[in-house]
Amino acid sequence: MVDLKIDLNGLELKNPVMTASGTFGYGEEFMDFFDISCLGGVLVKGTTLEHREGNAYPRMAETPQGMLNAVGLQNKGVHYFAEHIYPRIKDYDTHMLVNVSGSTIEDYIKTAEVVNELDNIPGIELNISCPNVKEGGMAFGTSCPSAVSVVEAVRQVYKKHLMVKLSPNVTNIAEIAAAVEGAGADSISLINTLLGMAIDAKTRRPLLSTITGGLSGPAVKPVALRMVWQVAQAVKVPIVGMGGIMNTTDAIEFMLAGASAIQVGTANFIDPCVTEKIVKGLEAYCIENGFDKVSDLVGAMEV
Amino acid sequence: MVDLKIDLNGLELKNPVMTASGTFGYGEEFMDFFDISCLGGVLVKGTTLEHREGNAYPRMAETPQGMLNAVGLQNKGVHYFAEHIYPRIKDYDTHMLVNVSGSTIEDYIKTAEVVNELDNIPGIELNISCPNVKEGGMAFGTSCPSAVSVVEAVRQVYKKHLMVKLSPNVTNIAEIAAAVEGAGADSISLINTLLGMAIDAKTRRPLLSTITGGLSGPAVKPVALRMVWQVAQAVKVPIVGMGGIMNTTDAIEFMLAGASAIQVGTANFIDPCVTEKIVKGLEAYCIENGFDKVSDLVGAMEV
Amino acid sequence: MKKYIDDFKVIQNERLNDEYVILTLKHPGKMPEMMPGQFVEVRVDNGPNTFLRRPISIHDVDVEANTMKLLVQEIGEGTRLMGKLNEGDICNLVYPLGNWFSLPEKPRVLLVGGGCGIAPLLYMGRHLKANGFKPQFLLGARSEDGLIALDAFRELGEVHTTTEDGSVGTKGYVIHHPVMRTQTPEIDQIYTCGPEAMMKVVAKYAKNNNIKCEVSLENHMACGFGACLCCIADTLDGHKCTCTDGPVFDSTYLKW
Amino acid sequence: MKKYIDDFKVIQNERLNDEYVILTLKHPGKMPEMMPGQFVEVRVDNGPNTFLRRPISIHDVDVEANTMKLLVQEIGEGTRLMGKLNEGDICNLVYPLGNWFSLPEKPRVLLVGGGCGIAPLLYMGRHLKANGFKPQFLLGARSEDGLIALDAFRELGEVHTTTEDGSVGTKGYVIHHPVMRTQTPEIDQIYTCGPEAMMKVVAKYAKNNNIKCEVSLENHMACGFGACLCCIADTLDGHKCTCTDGPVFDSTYLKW
Ligand SMILES: Cc1cc2nc3c(=O)[nH]c(=O)nc-3n(C[C@H](O)[C@H](O)[C@H](O)COP(=O)(O)OP(=O)(O)OC[C@H]3O[C@@H](n4cnc5c(N)ncnc54)[C@H](O)[C@@H]3O)c2cc1C
Ligand SMILES: Cc1cc2nc3c(=O)[nH]c(=O)nc-3n(C[C@H](O)[C@H](O)[C@H](O)COP(=O)(O)OP(=O)(O)OC[C@H]3O[C@@H](n4cnc5c(N)ncnc54)[C@H](O)[C@@H]3O)c2cc1C
Ligand SMILES: Cc1cc2nc3c(=O)[nH]c(=O)nc-3n(C[C@H](O)[C@H](O)[C@H](O)COP(=O)(O)O)c2cc1C
Ligand SMILES: Cc1cc2nc3c(=O)[nH]c(=O)nc-3n(C[C@H](O)[C@H](O)[C@H](O)COP(=O)(O)O)c2cc1C
Ligand code: FES
Ligand code: FES
Repeated sequence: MVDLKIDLNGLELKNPVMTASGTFGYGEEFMDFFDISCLGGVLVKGTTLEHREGNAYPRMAETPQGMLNAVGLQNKGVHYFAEHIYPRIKDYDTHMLVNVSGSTIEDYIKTAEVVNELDNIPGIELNISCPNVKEGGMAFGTSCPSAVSVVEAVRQVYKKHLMVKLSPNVTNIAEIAAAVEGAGADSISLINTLLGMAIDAKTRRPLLSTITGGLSGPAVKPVALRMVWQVAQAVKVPIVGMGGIMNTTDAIEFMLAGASAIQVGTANFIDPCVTEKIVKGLEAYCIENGFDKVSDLVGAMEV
Repeated sequence: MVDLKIDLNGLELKNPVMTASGTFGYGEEFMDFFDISCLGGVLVKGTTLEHREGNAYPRMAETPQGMLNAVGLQNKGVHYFAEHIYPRIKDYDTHMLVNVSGSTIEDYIKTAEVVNELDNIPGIELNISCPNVKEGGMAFGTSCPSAVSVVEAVRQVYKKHLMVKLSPNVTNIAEIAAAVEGAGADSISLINTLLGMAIDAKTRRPLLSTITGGLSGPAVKPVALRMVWQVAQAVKVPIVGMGGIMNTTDAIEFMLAGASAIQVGTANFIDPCVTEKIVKGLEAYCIENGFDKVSDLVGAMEV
Repeated sequence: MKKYIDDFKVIQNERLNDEYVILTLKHPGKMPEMMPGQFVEVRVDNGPNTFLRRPISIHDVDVEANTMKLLVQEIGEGTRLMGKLNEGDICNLVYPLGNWFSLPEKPRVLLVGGGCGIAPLLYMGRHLKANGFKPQFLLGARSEDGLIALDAFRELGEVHTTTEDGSVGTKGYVIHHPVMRTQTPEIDQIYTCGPEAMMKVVAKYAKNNNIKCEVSLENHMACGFGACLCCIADTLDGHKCTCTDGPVFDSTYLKW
Repeated sequence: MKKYIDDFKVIQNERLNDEYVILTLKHPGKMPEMMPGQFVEVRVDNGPNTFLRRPISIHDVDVEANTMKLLVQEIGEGTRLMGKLNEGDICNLVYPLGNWFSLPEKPRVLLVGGGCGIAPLLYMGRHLKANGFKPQFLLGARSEDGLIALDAFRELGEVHTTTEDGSVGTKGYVIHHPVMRTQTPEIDQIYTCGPEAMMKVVAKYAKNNNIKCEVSLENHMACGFGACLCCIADTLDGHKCTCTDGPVFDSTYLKW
């Protein structure tokens, strides 16, 4: 029997497999395909203080082994979430974490305060890295001082697990990770999407209404792996790795690079059962390779 | 008849299609496949002051729609180039530009001085963005002051066309482009490779001897296009775009985003004739779409 | 309606012309219920440029045989690869997705289609006929080549056609066909699917003539089942997902 | 030697076992000269994980028929897709690439191969025979299954075998075979291709016994024709490209 449990700085996960925010709805959309209680955790949609309509159509473009999205944090706001969605999902037998976004520090604080009161939400993922809205927090995530200011402010009011999600659109991700750790993050997740763009050569127009959007999928995996590895050298808090994970092998690569847990995003669109398969695949890998605990894989790359 | 000529700030190109440094040798390797005089230009291998052995094997890993390399500027040094290679390639009927790299500003200056004396080399591409060697210039390309210092220094001694190649591994590429323009660049090329990493889940080892390496190929195209577009808003000097160009359509996308010329890199490995095809493809596109001059495509994206 | 993910087997690939094929796919066991207007998400993973699934309408269903048909127009790499599927190949589907056309309240029904948008109308026609309606079809195309699968439609009701070049049927767009007359229109309900420009004209006609009109949108999709929020349509209630709140919308609900 | 890029047609796919196939490829016209030890770069572009070409040795050449053979071991997605090629399929090659084995100066020649490394030895054996030599082959594998294409080799010379499990031939590695004896060795020249560990042992044996030894390396390659500098081997003269200065090296030239 392999021990799949992961201790994420006090937050205990059944296993390292989580779903990435904005790619798994509130989990409900996937219940027809498999029982999501097999997962280590679910990051629900990016949630803001107020209702947001998001960006105009078109919001997505396919790219080589990846996709661009420009959803722009469409959501009904944290109060609606607390009243209408939370009651539906609060009894799922897995950690439901809320991905919190904002335009101002005030927004972040108020949203976190609301989520702090929801008993069955054991943590938030602070999204300081959304590239798809002018005030989507990406600016916060691209410099140390601003990242520190928002994390410190939320740390004041948020008492449970505080995961902070970093933007890959930076010169030095390790520096920002260390700053965020210093500001009180319990764990660090990365990467959010890379800022990209696509043009239709026939119409000579951009393929997204917002011109630029966020790149995800296997195309970004090498960059994501590198960043996870760099951050792993720079911080002590656990890391949650993501970016292009499509299967068990990819998940293992992130753990070897230093991630204690992983999130699967875009792959959910292509195979809605992929996360369940990865949970089973991790167990099989451990058995084949003689690991008693999946946590032994974390940072186990030999250099 | 379509006019394919491009005026690159005084350097006249037959057409916008060039080959990217480090992916086309000295052009000779491709002569069996097609006559390289059909090209707008050739960027020869990264050249340093001294001979460099480059990194240890293994130096490359395949990734989803891309590849990582860690060649590490293997070359025989600029003096060897001037004596032994230049005589062989100087009469090619296309612009042969030298990609100049260095570890110190002194290196860059001395290398540029040597190339400045070679009559048939009409320009250099200053590589302040190589991620594959500790002192490969990437540090120069990741902050405005250091980028400015190396470009200003080389501008003092180099009298012909000075193209500066930017690193994509930065928070704000437009800022660096503007700084480099201010320091005297005649044109700006981008992107060099994205810093990435690959791990073998079976052996639990990195796939490159250097652990991290440079990502190129279609996977990076959305990021490259976005950066070309951002830089096009920020500078007046012409832009040479690259990153994942595999065919005519890709080349057109870069031109629409604001590139006056393009470079093809990794695609040369898969189809050694690809650049010749793109030259023909651009002409066909212009005819079909009623453009008399290919230069009318530059920045022609409608937003 | 519960969603599934299954490997279907291609049992026929009928090529209609250079651009269109009809695939017949067999379910491995007992096929679940599917409604007209719903679609499937097809996995096409053997090309470097076909990363996401491709949404394709359910063209027809044979409950007895446990098969469904897809009408595919080859417009890019994904649909071209679908067009190359051979008998015996496996085709992985997420299905059935989206909402469906409602049954009409009044008897006189017109189904208006163009391009691959005719795909869901066949299954809807069959459904209407089974429910005692006498559907009429109005199918438009650029020229004769684009008018496909007419015989299948004729089995279900009267078929009107238009072509832009007049090579067959009425010359012009669907809106120019006499069945779309504005004085005392002879129809009570329209279902339409096809190019957006066509649907907009039809919806406007319906509105002006007080005819109920359901349109089926073909927005770009990343997932097809409500997880990504990429496929939104602009409605009176704001952004709605085409893949879960649609693809079928009452035309007056859309901000067109 | 001039390099070409051409579409070949697959005229046979002979499956040897679960792991190995031999593809026979026909040139569209008159095939240029190719030497034993050279390789081709195969384009495999119908998978999301097969971006670059795959280097494969020239296993055999039929000048009359304008065909060449490739022996492919399926170890990953690219080689598996090659294994699925059918008669009539197109296979795009960049070829012929690299240097080649030299002809021996003395008569007693041994060709030592393991795994897919036996591929270039067949063509070299044919070349040797045509030039009046009597090549001997020593082929090693884990077990009987791994010993393939023996009949083709037997047509060209004596074939010795080893298997790790002793299921066929001498039990052990190639180095344990009696033909590799150290007292008064009966060979003047060795050609070897296979797993690096095997080649290193063979090279060491050759060195200790003053036997000339050429090894053929299978380094990872991005281009195959000298443009990328990814495939380097560490030699007495520093880094050399396996694809242009190799794949064949004199074993004493390598820093092994
Ligand atoms: C609910 C729904 C039902 C559909 N039913 C059918 C059907 O029954 N039969 C059928 O042939 N097609 C149908 N489509 C359209 C089909 O999904 C697209 O044609 C297909 O995804 C294109 O994939 P591709 O790889 O061939 O082309 P791509 O290479 O992805 O695209 C080629 C070109 O078509 C454009 N394009 C891509 N997807 C769409 C889209 N969804 N709508 C409009 N333009 C697009 C691209 O921007 C590009 O210019 C349906 C779409 C939806 C959303
Ligand atoms: C000059 C030369 C000649 C060759 N001749 C033959 C031949 O005749 N027949 C044959 O079957 N193979 C030959 N090979 C090896 C062949 O190129 C690889 O097996 C193939 O590229 C693997 O591709 P893949 O997509 O199947 O595997 P991948 O999915 O790319 O890789 C699967 C596994 O194999 C490893 N791998 C990939 N490429 C190589 C390589 N070049 N060497 C060692 N390990 C590798 C990867 O790291 C990975 O662990 C030759 C290689 C070279 C350089
Ligand atoms: C359609 C879509 C919507 C997303 N929405 C959010 C979001 O609301 N908040 C967030 O932090 N990240 C969001 N992301 C980013 C993902 O959570 C993840 O960081 C990224 O997609 C990389 O992982 P992947 O390659 O596995 O998809 C979104 C990604 C996609 C594709
Ligand atoms: C094998 C390899 C070697 C490279 N060497 C250099 C180099 O010496 N100097 C340089 O400026 N860029 C070098 N590059 C980067 C390319 O010139 C180009 O910027 C990058 O590959 C992106 O373009 P592509 O996606 O078309 O390959 C190299 C790239 C590859 C793949
Ligand atoms: S396509 Fe993903 S929500 Fe509709
Ligand atoms: S493989 Fe590119 S130089 Fe050898």
